[in-house]
Amino acid sequence: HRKEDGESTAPATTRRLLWCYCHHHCPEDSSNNTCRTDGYCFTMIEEESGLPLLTSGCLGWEGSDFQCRDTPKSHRRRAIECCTDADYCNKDLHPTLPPQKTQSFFDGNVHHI
Amino acid sequence: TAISARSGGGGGGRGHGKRSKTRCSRKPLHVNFKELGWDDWIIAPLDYEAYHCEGICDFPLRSHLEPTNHAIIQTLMNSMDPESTPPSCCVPSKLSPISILYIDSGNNVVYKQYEDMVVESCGCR
Amino acid sequence: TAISARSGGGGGGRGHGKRSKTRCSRKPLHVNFKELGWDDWIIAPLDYEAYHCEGICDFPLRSHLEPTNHAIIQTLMNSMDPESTPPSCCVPSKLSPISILYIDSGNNVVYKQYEDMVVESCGCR
Repeated sequence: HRKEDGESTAPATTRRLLWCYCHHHCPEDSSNNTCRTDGYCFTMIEEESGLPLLTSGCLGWEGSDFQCRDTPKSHRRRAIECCTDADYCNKDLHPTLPPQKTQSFFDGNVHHI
Repeated sequence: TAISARSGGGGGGRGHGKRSKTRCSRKPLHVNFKELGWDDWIIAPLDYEAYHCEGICDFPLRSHLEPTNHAIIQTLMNSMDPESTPPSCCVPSKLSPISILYIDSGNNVVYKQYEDMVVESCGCR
Repeated sequence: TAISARSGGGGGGRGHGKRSKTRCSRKPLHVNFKELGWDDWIIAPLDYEAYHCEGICDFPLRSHLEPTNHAIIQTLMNSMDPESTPPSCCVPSKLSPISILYIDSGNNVVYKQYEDMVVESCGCR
């Protein structure tokens, strides 16, 4: 769960900027796979055409309550982890894909042989 | 502090096409006033680089796209059911002006600054 | 002062399909936090009407869509060559907040105003 040490009241101006490791869709002006944010670093693993795809980067403060929790009901298998305790903290995040949702075997009409 | 969330996959490996599309970013858009047929009233410049924003806005919306809370919620709703909710859209988040020298309807030569003519950055809204 | 402009049609009766699509406007988007799987941290409200913006942005961009100069230029470029320039996009132009009562990671009950959660009006950008 999220650690929110009073951050919900901290005015935007005092929030410290965090460096994050960035891979896949970094900002245009980013250099050597890094980005900077007033919010969280993240690492995400998602299934892309059957293969696991790892992406990482910066999430803004605004909306991190929602993005870092994600929704367990996404139609694509994915897992996201966010951190804010140290620069490049997302290098130590290793999310794993949730189990594949098995199709229910019984589709209502069970045939007894 | 680490926060984690996992999401089950409802369908097969969809979205291959999606990855081949680039993510929301600024792209060139060269505007030629002569081609627009405006060289009868615009003296200068006769062309300029306006850029435009194009690409997908998918989860998670990175900080440089400056998403609103609504864009984030809409993106999550789209993740749940792409058919019922469209994704958020890649649009200019910061624009800058240019000045144009032109002849007005009273045949006067005018030099005017037009706001919001050049895309500086794009975002998901 | 009357200003008039005429533009020759490059192709056949195109756009019939396009006309069947509605113009940029606000549409319903009911967000249910329980369906999103957030009833483990959100106490209230458990759902709200967020609305979303959808529809085409075509020429001329009406005043209530509050288009920027860039959106107008991009719309004209799209009219000239739809293949090379996408139309401007229908996105929220005015948003309002809602307040949410939730349990934070320190197990505290928090009542917080989240900005930009509800679409008040849409525009072409």
